[in-house]
Amino acid sequence: MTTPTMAMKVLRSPRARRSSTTFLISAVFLGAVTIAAIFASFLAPYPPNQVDLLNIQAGPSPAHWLGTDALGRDTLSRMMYGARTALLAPLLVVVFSTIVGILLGLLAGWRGGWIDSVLGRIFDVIFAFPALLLAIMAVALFGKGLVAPVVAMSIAYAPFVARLTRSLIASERSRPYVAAYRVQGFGGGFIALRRVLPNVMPIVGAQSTLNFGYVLAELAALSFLGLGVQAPTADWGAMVNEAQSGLIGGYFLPALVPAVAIVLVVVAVNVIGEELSDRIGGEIPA
Amino acid sequence: EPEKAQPAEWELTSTTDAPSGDLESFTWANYAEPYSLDYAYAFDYADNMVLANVCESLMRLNPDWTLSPGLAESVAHPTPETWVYEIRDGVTFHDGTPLTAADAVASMNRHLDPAVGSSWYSTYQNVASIEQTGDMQVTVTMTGPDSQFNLGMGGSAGVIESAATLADKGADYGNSTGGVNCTGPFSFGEWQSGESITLERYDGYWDPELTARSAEVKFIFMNDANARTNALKSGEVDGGWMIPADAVPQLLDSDQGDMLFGLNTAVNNLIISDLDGPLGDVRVRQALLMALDRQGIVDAAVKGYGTTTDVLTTESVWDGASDAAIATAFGDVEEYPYDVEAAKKLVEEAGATGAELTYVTAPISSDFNVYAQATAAAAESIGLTVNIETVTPNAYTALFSDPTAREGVDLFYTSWYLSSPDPLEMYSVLRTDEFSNYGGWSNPEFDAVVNEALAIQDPAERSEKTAEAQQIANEELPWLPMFEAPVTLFMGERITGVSPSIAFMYYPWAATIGAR
Amino acid sequence: MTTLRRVAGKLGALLLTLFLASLLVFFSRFLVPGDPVSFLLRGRKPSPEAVAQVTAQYGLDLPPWQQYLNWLTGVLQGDFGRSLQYRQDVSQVIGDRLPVTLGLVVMAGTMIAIVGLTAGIVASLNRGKVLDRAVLIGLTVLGAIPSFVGSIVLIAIFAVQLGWFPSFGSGEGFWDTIYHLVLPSIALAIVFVVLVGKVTRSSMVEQLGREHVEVATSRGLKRGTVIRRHVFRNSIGPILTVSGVLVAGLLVASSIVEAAFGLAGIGSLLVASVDRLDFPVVQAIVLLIVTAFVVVNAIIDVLEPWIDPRAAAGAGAR
Amino acid sequence: MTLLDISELTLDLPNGKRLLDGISLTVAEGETVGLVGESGSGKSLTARSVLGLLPSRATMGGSVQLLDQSVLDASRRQLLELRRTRASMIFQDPRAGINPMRTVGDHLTETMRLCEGRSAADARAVAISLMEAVRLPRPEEHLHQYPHELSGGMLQRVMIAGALTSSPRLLICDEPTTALDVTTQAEIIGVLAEQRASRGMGMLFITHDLNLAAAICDRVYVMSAGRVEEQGDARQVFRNPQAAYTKRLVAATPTIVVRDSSTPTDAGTDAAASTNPDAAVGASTGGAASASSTVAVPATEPMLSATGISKTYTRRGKEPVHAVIDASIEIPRGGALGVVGESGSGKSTFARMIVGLEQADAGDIRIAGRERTSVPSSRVERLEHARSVQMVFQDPYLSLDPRITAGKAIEDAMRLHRRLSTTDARERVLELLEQVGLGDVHAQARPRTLSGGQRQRVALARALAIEPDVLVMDEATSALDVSVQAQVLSLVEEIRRERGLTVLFISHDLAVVRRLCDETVVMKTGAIVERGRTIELLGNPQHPYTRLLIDSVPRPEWNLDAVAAEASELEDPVAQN
Ligand SMILES: Nc1ncnc2c1ncn2[C@@H]1O[C@H](COP(=O)(O)OP(=O)(O)OP(=O)(O)O)[C@@H](O)[C@H]1O
Ligand SMILES: Nc1ncnc2c1ncn2[C@@H]1O[C@H](COP(=O)(O)OP(=O)(O)OP(=O)(O)O)[C@@H](O)[C@H]1O
Ligand SMILES: [Mg+2]
Ligand SMILES: [Mg+2]
Repeated sequence: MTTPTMAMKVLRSPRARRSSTTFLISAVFLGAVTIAAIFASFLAPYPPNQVDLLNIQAGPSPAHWLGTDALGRDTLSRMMYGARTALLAPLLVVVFSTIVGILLGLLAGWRGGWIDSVLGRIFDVIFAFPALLLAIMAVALFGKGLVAPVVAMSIAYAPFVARLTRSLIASERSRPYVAAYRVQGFGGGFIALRRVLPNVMPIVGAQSTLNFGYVLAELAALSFLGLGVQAPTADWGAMVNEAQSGLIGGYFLPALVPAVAIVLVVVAVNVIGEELSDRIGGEIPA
Repeated sequence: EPEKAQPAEWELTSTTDAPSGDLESFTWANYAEPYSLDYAYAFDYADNMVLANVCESLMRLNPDWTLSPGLAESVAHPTPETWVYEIRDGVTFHDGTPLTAADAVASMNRHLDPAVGSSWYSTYQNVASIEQTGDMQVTVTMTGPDSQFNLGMGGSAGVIESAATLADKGADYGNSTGGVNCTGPFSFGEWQSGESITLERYDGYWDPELTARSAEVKFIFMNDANARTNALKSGEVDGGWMIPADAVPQLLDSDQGDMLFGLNTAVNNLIISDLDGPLGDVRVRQALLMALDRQGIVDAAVKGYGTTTDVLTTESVWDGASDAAIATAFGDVEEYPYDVEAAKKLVEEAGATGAELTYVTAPISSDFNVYAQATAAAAESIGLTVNIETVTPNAYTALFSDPTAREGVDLFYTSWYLSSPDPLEMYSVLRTDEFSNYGGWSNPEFDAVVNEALAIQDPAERSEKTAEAQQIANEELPWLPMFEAPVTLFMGERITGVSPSIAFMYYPWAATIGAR
Repeated sequence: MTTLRRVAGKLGALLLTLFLASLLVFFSRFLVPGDPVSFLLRGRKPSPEAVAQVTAQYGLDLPPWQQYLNWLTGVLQGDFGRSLQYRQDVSQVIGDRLPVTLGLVVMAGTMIAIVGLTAGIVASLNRGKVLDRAVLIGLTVLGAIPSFVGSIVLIAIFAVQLGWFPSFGSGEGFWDTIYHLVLPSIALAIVFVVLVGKVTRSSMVEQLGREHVEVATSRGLKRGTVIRRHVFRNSIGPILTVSGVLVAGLLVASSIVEAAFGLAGIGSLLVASVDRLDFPVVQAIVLLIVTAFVVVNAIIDVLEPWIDPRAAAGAGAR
Repeated sequence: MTLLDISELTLDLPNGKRLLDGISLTVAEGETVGLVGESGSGKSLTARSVLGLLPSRATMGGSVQLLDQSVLDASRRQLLELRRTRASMIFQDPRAGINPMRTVGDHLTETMRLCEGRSAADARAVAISLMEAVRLPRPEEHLHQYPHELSGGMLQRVMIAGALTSSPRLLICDEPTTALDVTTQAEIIGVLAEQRASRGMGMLFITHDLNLAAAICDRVYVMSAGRVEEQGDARQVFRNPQAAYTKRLVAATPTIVVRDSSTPTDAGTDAAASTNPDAAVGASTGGAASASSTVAVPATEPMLSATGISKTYTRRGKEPVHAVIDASIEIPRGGALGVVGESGSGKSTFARMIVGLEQADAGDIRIAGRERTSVPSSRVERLEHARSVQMVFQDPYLSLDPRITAGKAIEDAMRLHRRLSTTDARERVLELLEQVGLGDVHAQARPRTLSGGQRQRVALARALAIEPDVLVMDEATSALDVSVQAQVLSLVEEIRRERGLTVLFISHDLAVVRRLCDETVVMKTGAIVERGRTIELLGNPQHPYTRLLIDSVPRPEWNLDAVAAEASELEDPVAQN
């Protein structure tokens, strides 16, 4: 059965190299967001949930650079705190799915045979559940919040990584250099883990970087639907959701700021992910 | 950028111009799709807004919140334990079959049937039996004296449905395929799931006063506040109740129709659900109320279209009350002005400084945030700490029905509306061990006053007792009253005739709407 | 291998996947600790009657496998149980809302196809030039706009500010429905355009570099003919594969768009049902989307030999 | 009459790189002109420029005149016209050159229908007649087949037929046989020659195989690094190369010693007979002969013996493949055995079983007296097996781990088998690298930065680091240019001489085997059909298949008809597979 991995693989296909300035800008931007998230408690001008009912839906001012929301909370401060869930949750998903995916992919790709078939069948089934759907189902089962969706997304994305790893490992395994290692007397475990795996890691890493962007957007969507991060916790998706009703009154800023932030972070992550995969694309054809 | 909110200016409208003629059809925005049109489950604005036009009750609750005969031509109260209803003759259901006492008995008995699980059981909690005592007569026997039962017959609890239809539809009764078969000015037309419900004028309607002016009314479900506002602003729909607060200023400016404010019976309160905790001390409750910037809350939550209050009822429900009673109930009560310093002192006196409170909220609408955050801010300003716990809307609903859900919870918000024209409905709830006395507040004096009032059949006389109860509640603050806000209505430029009032829940208001 | 055997094989794989997916959908409920009755009645007043009713309706007193068999038998006959919220058959509740979602998905799919293919083809034919880069940057940015962001921006601009399009509802009649679905389907299409665009581009670029294309050119075929007959025709495989993935993605993402635009489709129903703990409806919609995904992909798989004759022989594609 | 006149053609890339540097070349009607040179010398670029197929942003200089049309400044329409009527091109790899998703019939009739506007039936008739002309067995049936259903040789015939649909005046062939087996090559060349003669076309024939050019061309141009180094009468250029480059190239080109119906010749004679046109190309093979005479140490137990080896691959839903059938070989200590045979004859499978990558179904393999039949499982077995036999693989681009530097690769292999301190190991690595003609700098290099020849040297050093008893080389030089191949081959010879290494040398190229191996076995469809001393085998082949193989090798006096006759004779008796 065809799978989303194939789609992802095609997306990765090498292309004319982008000028590194976009890459640099993206990296700097992501770095800044990360720092803002980590040091939010020092950098943010206000506590994220500090209500100021006398100063609601205010425009940008020296006191509130990005204005305030319907409760008079400082949008900038909430953005900084919101960056925590925005970055941390996808990070957890990506780390978990990458580790599990690589282990399973290695197992399937290297051992082949029935293990490969069984795992492949399991992946097919999980693939049939789009990540967001699995996350929504997890919420239906275990209640709202981020825990269930993060676990569900990790499960949903693991097969992506696993299938990519599997196909990379399987194609590496048939290469003469692997046969050469065998002929030299190296053991299968050593070849698989110490030689072949490092060769496919960059591509898997680039794919995981791209996954980070997708997961971020999907988790934000979940919060937007009111199924993810719950009020009053600052979260970008939830902020868009909360500020939505202000749109009719012409208060665009509280909704627009987190929306734009999501778009920018995803663009930055994609730029970095694609450039990474471009850089290595030439060396190890997938 | 919109400038800083000025103190909002608004006045209540009780009626709008009479229609100049009939209409083919008009559309109405409903903020949600009813889950069911089964009157036994019609417990929410969305359901009742539609149902009120299709199904009628024994009594009729008018826009001015008075009660008049409905499907019962008359009601007698021969003994304190019995209510006798004479069913109106010549009324037919939408399928053409005549209304009989048997239909009334069948409809009312459903509320007592555990298998149905009626949302209106509480109205019937003291009912011993409902029997047909004549061709067109139904007698309800209570387990004890009860002045309130009949007041509930103006709402969904008093709806009469064809007994044959109930038996025929079974489990599908009231859902989008089953529909309903009642006696109202409109009959159930089409229910497009998720989209709309269309009602059609019932030509055999019995009451010439309320014969529908429009051949058709279409309720369109629009969950999204933005969508609703836009649709109203652009004239895509002709009107809607309960306008999102954010949109009120804009719709006031709109030339597509009129933004109107009407009678309401709801007061927005903070329920104290744990009187064994720090809030068990009345001084702490008073302090918290004084520390709440209630005007600020009004501004943020309803954009200023509301007034702060110190009591748990609105004047609108004091139908039939004596002037003296109203003066006592609203004039002679404690005021709790915004005064952080005084409040702080009270807390210190009570030795509660540093105490922690748990406030439960849910992402139901944007104003919920305001109450939560404002309460937290108020508590902090007087040396208390409030932990806000956010739960799902369903878990939040459980707070109102499940005592275990309230464990460890000190405060939660409610907009408590009265569905009968008597403030006693509110205060009977606060008696010791009442189901909805969520904090377990107990005051023997209060209980005695309320019980006394319940037994008084004359409304004016009763109201003076009720006023006493209101005074006690005002001093003791079992719940913290915050503000009352009018019902909001937008009426597009094509239509007119409706009376803005919370009675849209029970009164066939859509029948009054015709061409402007 | 005969076509019939291939199709039979695919059908077997499809049924197996669906079977496993149904297990997952059904038994997921058992992952939640505690009493299944209280799970289904979560947040509702658990009156003994309601407990009894739900127990009887779902056969919760039976052993799990028996429950599963009963459920599956029902599902195979189109009976997904009863909605706890709507007091109606789930199949009815879903059936009423399916047309909107399908309309939305079809319209979005059409837009994606038109815009994605055009962008991909234009970029590939101008590979490395300014136009190519512009298209790529445009696609990357579009691909980073989640449906909900797209929705609110489109509403803010085209419905609120300009008033060109309605901001809610699905309209009546064919043209009105299309008119109502324009903004939602754009919001839905935005993120996915990048997928088709980039796949088309890379697939075309790959084919453009193929020797058979040069052979065709050397034989004096017009460039247009070469692109059409040899480049595009050969690029369809990966594009179709991605389209298969798209179907499920669109169905799921429609929940966001439908919620934002107030459309009564199965997506918004899914979210509402999660919100209101109407698990039977959630179960049914999940199963529906999964089935759609699996079936569409199986169809694409079966079609593959027509697109790439080598697939029939089991040789590596492309 | 001159069909094609290229003069002072230059081609520059935007980055300033000059790919073609003043090429001048003519082809007359009825003439076959060869264009030879090593990989990357610009042969294909030159040929493509004739049809206006140029890298997109290249700047051109000089002129290309095809009949009365100047190509470089032709309009779009003129270019189409020119491609449709004047010249056609045949590409190297028929599998890549025919759209795999369309039928053969579509490929053949496409231009007739779309460019000439002929009716489908008409085009079909022409296609069938052309397929008959290129001797495709079942034209009607082939029309509806897809490329993957045809063999490489058949596909190349389709490609030729396709090129002939437009009745071109000039046929450009860009290495049309490089992807094919020798026997198939001979057949294809036969078809090409026949068509060229019957249609009176001019032909520009590109190849890197000097022998092939000498066999079929009237005149040749020798290219190197974008320039024409030498041109002239084909035979003359090879017999008596003038330019230094051509001399080196000729010297590096191995050949089989073929004297029709003559007795086996001593290698020494060959070396001396460098003026003899027939033997000229064997000039540099002297070393091999001396090697073969120094090492043979019979009597003792053979270093490698494999008896009755068989291997069958079973795949689901397909016929089982009998890759190797009851094959036996023996190599004495220090000996070199060549295995030749066409693609798919089972050579690699055989080698993989010997090095323990594949389990033989039946048979017995012994190396230095030890049982080495089964695939080693335990660590001890693995190491022992590795010390007894090592292998150098065919593709130098894929047989090195892309992430590991050359030095590290060798060091790893060495330290797996022996305890060595880091410094000792480094020293040994350098020694080994020097031995294979590489140095310090190469130790730090990753494979990506090394050339094909350098990579193969690293692979060789890596195998030698383990100091095995036997070295298996599977087509170890077939991916390399002739000059690089010559260098690697002499390196192997040298090492054999120094270390007394036993070598199993697998190749499809008889000339290479002839140069390196004392003895040779010939494999066909999994079975060994003939064995013997290399020189005897080449000079006096017994099995018809061996004879066909030998006769298919191009050489100046090449009797293509004889090859065809032999091929058809072989078809019948051995067609059982
Ligand atoms: N489109 C192109 N763009 C840039 N460089 C090119 C292009 N085509 C060929 N080259 C370069 O031009 C040089 C000559 O290439 P060409 O293909 O003509 O060599 P060749 O003699 O045919 O080699 P081979 O025997 O390997 O086919 C090579 O270095 C190659 O990398
Ligand atoms: N792993 C395998 N599974 C199935 N068949 C195989 C496998 N490996 C090789 N074969 C088949 O076995 C036969 C012999 O293959 P082998 O690679 O040994 O040939 P070869 O003589 O080395 O050919 P070449 O000159 O092309 O390298 C071929 O028909 C091939 O298709
Ligand atoms: Mg070439
Ligand atoms: Mg081989």
